[in-house]
Amino acid sequence: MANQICSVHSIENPAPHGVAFSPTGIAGGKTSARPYPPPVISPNELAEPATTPTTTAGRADLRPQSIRDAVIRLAGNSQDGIQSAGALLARLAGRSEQEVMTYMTIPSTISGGPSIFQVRIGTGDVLSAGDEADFLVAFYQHSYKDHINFLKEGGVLLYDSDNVQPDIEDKRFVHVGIPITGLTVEALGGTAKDKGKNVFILGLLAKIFDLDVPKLEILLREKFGGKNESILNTALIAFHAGYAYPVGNVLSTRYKFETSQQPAGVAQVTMDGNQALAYGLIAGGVRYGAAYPITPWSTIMETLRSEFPKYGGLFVQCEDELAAVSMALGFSYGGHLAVTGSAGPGISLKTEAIGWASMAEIPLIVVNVQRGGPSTGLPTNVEQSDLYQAIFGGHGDSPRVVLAPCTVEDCFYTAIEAARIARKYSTPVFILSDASLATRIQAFDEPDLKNLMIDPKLDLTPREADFRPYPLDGITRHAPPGTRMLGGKYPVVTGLEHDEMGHPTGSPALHTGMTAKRRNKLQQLAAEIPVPEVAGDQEGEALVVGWGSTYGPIREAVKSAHARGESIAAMTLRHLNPLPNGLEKIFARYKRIIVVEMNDQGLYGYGQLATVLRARYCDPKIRSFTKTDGLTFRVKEILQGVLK
Amino acid sequence: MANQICSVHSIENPAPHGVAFSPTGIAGGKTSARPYPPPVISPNELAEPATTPTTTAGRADLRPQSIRDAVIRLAGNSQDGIQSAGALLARLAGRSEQEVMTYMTIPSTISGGPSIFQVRIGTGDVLSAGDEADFLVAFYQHSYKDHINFLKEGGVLLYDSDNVQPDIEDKRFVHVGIPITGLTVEALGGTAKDKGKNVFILGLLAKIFDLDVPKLEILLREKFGGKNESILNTALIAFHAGYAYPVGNVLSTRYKFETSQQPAGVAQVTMDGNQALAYGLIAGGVRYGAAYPITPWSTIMETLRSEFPKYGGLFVQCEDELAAVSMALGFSYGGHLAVTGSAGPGISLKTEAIGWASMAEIPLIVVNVQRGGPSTGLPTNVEQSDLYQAIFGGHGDSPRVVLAPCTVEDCFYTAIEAARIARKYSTPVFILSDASLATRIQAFDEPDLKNLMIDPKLDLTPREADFRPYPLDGITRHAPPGTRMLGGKYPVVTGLEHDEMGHPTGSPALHTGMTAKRRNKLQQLAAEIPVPEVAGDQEGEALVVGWGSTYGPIREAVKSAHARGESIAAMTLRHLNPLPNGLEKIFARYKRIIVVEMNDQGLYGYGQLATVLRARYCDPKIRSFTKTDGLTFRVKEILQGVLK
Amino acid sequence: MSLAESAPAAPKVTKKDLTADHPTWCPGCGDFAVLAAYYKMIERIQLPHENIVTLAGIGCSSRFPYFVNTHGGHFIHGRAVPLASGVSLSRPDLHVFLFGGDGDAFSIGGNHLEHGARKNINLTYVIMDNFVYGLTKKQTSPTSPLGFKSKTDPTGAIDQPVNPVKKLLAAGATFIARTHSTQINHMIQMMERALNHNGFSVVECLSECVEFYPGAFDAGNPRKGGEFRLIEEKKWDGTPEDEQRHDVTDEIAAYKLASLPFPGAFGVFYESDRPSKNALEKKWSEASRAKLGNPGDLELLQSTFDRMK
Amino acid sequence: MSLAESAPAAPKVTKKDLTADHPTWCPGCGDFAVLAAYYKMIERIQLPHENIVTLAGIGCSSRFPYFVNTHGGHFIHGRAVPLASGVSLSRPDLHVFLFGGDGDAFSIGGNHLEHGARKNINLTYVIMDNFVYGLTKKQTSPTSPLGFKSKTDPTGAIDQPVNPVKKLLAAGATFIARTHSTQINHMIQMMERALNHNGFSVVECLSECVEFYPGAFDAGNPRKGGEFRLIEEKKWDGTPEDEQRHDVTDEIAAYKLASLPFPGAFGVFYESDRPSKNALEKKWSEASRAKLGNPGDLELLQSTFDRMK
Ligand SMILES: Cc1ncc(C[n+]2csc(CCOP(=O)(O)OP(=O)(O)O)c2C)c(N)n1
Ligand SMILES: Cc1ncc(C[n+]2csc(CCOP(=O)(O)OP(=O)(O)O)c2C)c(N)n1
Ligand code: SF4
Ligand code: SF4
Ligand SMILES: [Mg+2]
Ligand SMILES: [Mg+2]
Repeated sequence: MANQICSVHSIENPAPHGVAFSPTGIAGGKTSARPYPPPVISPNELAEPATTPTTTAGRADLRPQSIRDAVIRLAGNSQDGIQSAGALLARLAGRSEQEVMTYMTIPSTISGGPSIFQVRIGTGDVLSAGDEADFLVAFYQHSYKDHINFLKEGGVLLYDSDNVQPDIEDKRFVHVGIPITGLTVEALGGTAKDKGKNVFILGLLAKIFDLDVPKLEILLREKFGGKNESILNTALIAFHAGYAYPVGNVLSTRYKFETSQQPAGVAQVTMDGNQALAYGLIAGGVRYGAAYPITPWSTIMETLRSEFPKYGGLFVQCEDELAAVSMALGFSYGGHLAVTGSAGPGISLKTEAIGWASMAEIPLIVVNVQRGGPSTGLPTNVEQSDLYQAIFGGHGDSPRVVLAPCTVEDCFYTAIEAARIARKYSTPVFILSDASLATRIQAFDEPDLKNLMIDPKLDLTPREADFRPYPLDGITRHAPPGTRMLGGKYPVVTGLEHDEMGHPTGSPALHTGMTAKRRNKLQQLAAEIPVPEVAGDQEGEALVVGWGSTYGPIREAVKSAHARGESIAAMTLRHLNPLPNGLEKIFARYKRIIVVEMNDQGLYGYGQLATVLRARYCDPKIRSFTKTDGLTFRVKEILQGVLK
Repeated sequence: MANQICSVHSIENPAPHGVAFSPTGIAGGKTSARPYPPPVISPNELAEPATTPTTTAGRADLRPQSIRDAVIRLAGNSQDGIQSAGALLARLAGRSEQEVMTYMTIPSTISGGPSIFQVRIGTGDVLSAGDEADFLVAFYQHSYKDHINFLKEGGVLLYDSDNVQPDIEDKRFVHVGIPITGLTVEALGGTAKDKGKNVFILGLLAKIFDLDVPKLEILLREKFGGKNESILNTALIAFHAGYAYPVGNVLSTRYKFETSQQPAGVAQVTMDGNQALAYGLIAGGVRYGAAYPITPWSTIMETLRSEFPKYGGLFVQCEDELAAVSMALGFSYGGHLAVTGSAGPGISLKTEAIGWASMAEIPLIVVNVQRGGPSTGLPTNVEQSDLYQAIFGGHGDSPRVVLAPCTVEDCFYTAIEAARIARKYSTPVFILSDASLATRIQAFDEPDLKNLMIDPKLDLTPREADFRPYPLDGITRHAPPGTRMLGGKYPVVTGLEHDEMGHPTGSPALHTGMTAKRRNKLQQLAAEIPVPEVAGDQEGEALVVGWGSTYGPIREAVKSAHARGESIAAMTLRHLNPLPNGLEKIFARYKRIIVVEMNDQGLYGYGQLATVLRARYCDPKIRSFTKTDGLTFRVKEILQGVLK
Repeated sequence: MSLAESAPAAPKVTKKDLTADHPTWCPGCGDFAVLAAYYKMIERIQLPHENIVTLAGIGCSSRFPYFVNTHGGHFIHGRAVPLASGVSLSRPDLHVFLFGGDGDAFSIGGNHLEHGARKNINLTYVIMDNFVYGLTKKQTSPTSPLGFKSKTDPTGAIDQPVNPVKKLLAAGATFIARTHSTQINHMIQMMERALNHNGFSVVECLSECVEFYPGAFDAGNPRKGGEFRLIEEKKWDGTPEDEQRHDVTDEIAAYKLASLPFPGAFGVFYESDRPSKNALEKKWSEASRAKLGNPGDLELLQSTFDRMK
Repeated sequence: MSLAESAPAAPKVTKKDLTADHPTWCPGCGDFAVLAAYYKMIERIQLPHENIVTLAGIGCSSRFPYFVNTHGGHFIHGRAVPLASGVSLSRPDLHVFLFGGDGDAFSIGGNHLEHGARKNINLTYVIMDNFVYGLTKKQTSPTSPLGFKSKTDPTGAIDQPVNPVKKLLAAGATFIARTHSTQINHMIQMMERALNHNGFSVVECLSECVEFYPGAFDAGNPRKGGEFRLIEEKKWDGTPEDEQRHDVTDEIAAYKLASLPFPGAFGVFYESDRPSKNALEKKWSEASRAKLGNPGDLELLQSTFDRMK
């Protein structure tokens, strides 16, 4: 059961609320009463029984031991299918009502190459993919070399003894060598050669972690049971070969995850952030979209290209981003709220047309799955450096709504909220996701679709004679083509400054009035955004503020600091423009405000959100802790950065 | 003689320094010692002799009276050539070593329409085009209706009695009716019909203001003395008809401008801001460029398209702005620093490629002649709403240099400085001009070209074996193609994150290092930017901060407030990103900091520069006074806004 | 765009109903006639008033929507084709008309024009070609002839101009016609045939910019001593004359016709009935829904989530 | 691009000198052969090493510059033509080569390709066409054939693909050739002829994406049972056979050739000697300078300012 929501959702958006892990936390919805969970299992607890592997040699079976949390890193090449093996583990965890989070790296070279997939499975909250691995599975020598230092002391190194020679003198780790390649080839009769290694490993892990084999078999069927039966059989053979391997000869302990204390029943769904965002759009009633491929956005468009038609809609791959945003605006102008998306380079190209949406007041959802910048930058790394552009990127005074989901589950709910806001305020809405959310797999409570699902109806009800397309005294309600205008006057939407009827004007008073109108509606929105929940001490020394995918590591860091007696709290902002009102009251309760972001400290020493907060509140205690290494934050990095 | 520079220029940029009008002003260069000039002539002084026109009827000639300053507004249609008549007046003033500033409106409808041209000529500083007119020349009834309230009490209304029926009961003004249309047609024998009206008026004004007729004739020759002699003759006939008209019968006074106290000798050049910017680029050694037309940028590209080839360079009109910025980068990559430019919509399109320039560290000059936004907005109005985009518009951490000229003269020097910075720091540099600077005509001291002129040399000196295209420890020095690489390794410039040799990398350490490298060079630049001069009280109640074309009205407002005993000062920032260091010290000397801008107050009540300053200094006393009516600031608007 | 799609039985649409703001064009601008032809064409066809959409990019010609009392949009420069495509692909009940200039269509918008043609999106695009940038006051346009003196080519244009018909043929447009704004009836015919075509239909209309390129199209105007050379289309009547006539389905023949020197030929150069993207996407959507048994939205999403458990 | 322009007497350039980073392409990718052909061609021609510029947009193919030890640039997606044009127009001493994929050239870059061709800018563009988006892992590209199954067309592509040769012809490219990355010698020939052409020269090279579209071009590869159909060019020897041969200056004939079904013909489709923009702009610049008596920069600007007094 998951609680990956960073802050209370807007009242109109009935999502599960954030959990406050401190008793003093603001009641955060159905799960907020849950007691403060104990810290995760310590390295020693986990590894201790195995610290003297030699002595255990020859024993036939594994001594069971119960654990709450394990970080397993599979290190190989992108061709080895470790992603799918890891994904199956994650899904299994989801079905077992365990918390799970994954983390992967995509090789930036075209021809693939070294890559990892990390699964963290836990019975309590799993907020990050883990700073250190309890288990490292190394396929090759380079996997071993590059990742052994990520293995915690006392951790278990499971290596393919056909390809890896570890330094067995290194007594920090438990060395478990298995001729994985050989055994797989043997098991599969060489037919599929070493292609089954990933599934073999899966079997091995199933044994070691005492996983639910029937459930795993079902998952294997779902994954490989396509047209070609033989593929599934191969997979099952490899799996059982791995499961059957007498790992007890080299490893003494069998680890068994504690069964979760959650009231069972609430099923979990397991998916990555881009899937969650795509299905959130569907739940939010979005049926049309257009885009151009780019990493890490592409998988959203690929999902929608197949899904929208099933809902009677359409997603078009355009010739470029300029066409894509324009076509999306055509859909929206036509009365079907539409989505477009990209990563930095493509969003830059959409800038002009998004300005038109602000001016013509046509609703639009713009998804930016952030990656390392500037320019082509680091296409497969994570960064939060597009916030400035999202808020300030347009020419002229063109305020935009900017939202940022902070977990996989939140990607789903943020998409629904974005659609609601775009419709209500007839304006472009940005969703800032990032490369780590995009590919991270998490399990979360199955959403209550019955209550969430928006049915998008084309509103062609005739407009009365007094209809004004751009009322100065109200929010624009777009009248799509096909609408009969009872007054006989048909509206023209325009990117030129205009009067209330949409006629172009250079009138000083009207430009002042319309500029204010476009600004005021965002101020109205601000008034309806709930004040974000603060987790931890409700007043005290330090408040750690973040946005987006840093939610998990920040929460975990603050949690452990808190456990160590620090006076500290965490807050994640999901609404970045406009900001929720009342933050100044929260800031006032702490001595230090540290804004943690994955972007540069800039010319004057402040990250992008920090700069926005300082400009609004002029509160010098708002400081920055940022980094630009293209990697997600480790819990310990945050601890070092915020505790001084 | 002109002193239109807003603040001291960078030491390496030998431009005339700003004048401090208060004795305590920081020494601002050669003219700073000049005594505080007396306030401009008051309406009454000017008009008093004429307040009883009736009594003067029948008198043959005009009683001379000496004035220091006059605001003349010509109101007609864009077809009437009032622009050229006004421009001739401006040029004459320049040649007479008088200060001059013009202001015009361009009809936003295609087929022309009502338009004005306003000339302010003065013997002292002329900082703005004037809040009120001393003289209004009305061609049509609509001209009269729309502009009569702009005429100051006691001002002179000169109207074409063939087309205008003024309300002569209105005793606030001196009514001078002349059958301009009829007289012109008569004078030109109907041939050119009423086309000569503008020149007829010019003759009339020459008589009234006792202007230098021989000089005017030379100007007419320069303007109309083209292939077709008859055109010039027609012009001269119309001029003398106007000059010969017995205006004494209806107006009692002949106004004579005081001869300027300036040491004569320093010749003045008279041009508009776009011309000054274009020629500044040439002086700065820019020889290549590419762009796409858009108002109000187009005239710069039109000038450069004709001028660059004369200097052996080239300016290309491209198929769109994406191609334009890319071609300009091709020129720069080739070793010839290039310029591209546009207004808001086009700059938005250039965003992605400018990000490449930041990443690949290729120098580039990007000119944005701002107009009303967002989207197509108000193409012919003025606004300062593209500052956010200039500073924050790129995706990723892509710091850019942003400069803003504040007068016509400063357009010239800013262009030179932009070229210098782009070369020295191998980075894109924005020049933010605006629609009012673009079309405003001012006279200024002829620049010392001998010392200013940069000779752009293509640097193909062979690079040593240890050459690194992207040194972490130094500023990038681009090696253009054609350069022999003695080490045998030829460099590839790239928009991907890279190591020192330009190879793509995903290395966390290198991305951190290179991001810092790209930021640090702007911090280095900041260190060499002089602290802007403060005009007025060096400490006290209020500091009015501005940027760009608001310089003049702000100066004039602060000047008059100061004259009225207010404790006030003015500062204009020409370097907006990075900001000069040390501003906090200046701010500390005042109780209130009011940032005056032509843009919206935004979601939180602050204009764009104000927001940037608040974010950096977190000084709550930094406040905003903004407007979004698409018009230049009037002096009295500023006074109302800043004095409370 | 096919009439079949239009809903019947709306009140009669008259020129008066269609008239909106008074055009801001210069007196004598060729665009006035294009506007008049548009009114007349709609009056003839009697489209349901509320189902007409008039869209445009940016330019003098692109101010068109303000002068027509229908649902309309004045978009940004050069991107009107994808905007209109979005409307067309999502709203089969609408008649999507697009108006704009040569710069909008062939310069900044050139790529979208091409891909719209290739994908054969169902809409009608009238390109008001005046061989110059009007709104920005006389710069060289992609159709300005060699030697044309503009503010960006003071001594005459040196870049070979675009050949609109060739470009559209190569791109795959399924209806391509050419007309002249002084030939009102021909304009109406071409617009009507474009409207009746099911797919991406383009009419290049030479429309004089009296302000910045006066007389540009006199060579195509009999009243100015020019020749308005009409394309004679095959009647398929087996007569020998018919041999000489133009087969509008013959791409190569159309390409040859497009190679004629200025002012060239007028009429329909090419027409083909390749299925529109509108039809193909609809088919795909219906097929994928049928495969799933045409479920309701909730049911569908729920089943997807069930697979993710 | 004409050899005439190249400076003589540089040290001999060998493949070794030209080799840079090891290509990151997938083993077996067709692009390796294109790279090899480029090395060989330069070795044959012996261009001065420092005067070669290798530019590209974004894509697998566009990684090309990293693998070549010349001055180079890896630009943004789809804008490499204007970038290269800037280099070409300002640096007559350089040989400007451009490499990129079908998406880069025909999708996002389609408009620039067309205007570069129309303006006839002097450079050589090798389009490595694999009928798919490689770098982004298998989306439909503008050259993907109908029915091609990709991540964005899971049941098969429905948009009619671009015909590169037709597009380039209509746009006014002055050299258009087509080759196949399995035909190394033919590739070298085509690149060399493109290089020797003075103007905008394009070589479309079918280059297989073994990862996402294996076997795409077998039909053009004799070793895979396909036919590599060569265009026979007229020898103007008056022989009857010559009648049948292709006249590369005949635009209509080239357009017909381009209409052949896949895999179509290979070789030179079209070549014309229309003056390049480089030459025309140079002429204009020299004329305007001459008219002023070829003044020095300072003198020139001073005289301008004198007129503004
Ligand atoms: C992105 C962008 N670039 C440039 C402009 C300026 N602009 C407006 S219309 C136009 C071209 C007008 O020519 P054309 O499309 O032929 O239309 P016409 O005015 O001749 O009818 C240009 C360059 C703009 N509005 N937006
Ligand atoms: C503005 C922008 N949009 C999208 C992308 C993502 N992208 C990179 S390469 C590419 C297309 C690759 O296909 P192609 O040009 O055919 O080259 P190939 O990889 O097949 O050689 C795309 C869509 C990008 N880098 N920049
Ligand atoms: S400028 Fe030319 S195109 Fe524009 S309205 Fe006037 S005549 Fe027509
Ligand atoms: S993905 Fe395709 S195009 Fe890219 S390197 Fe691999 S084989 Fe070549
Ligand atoms: Mg035009
Ligand atoms: Mg490709």
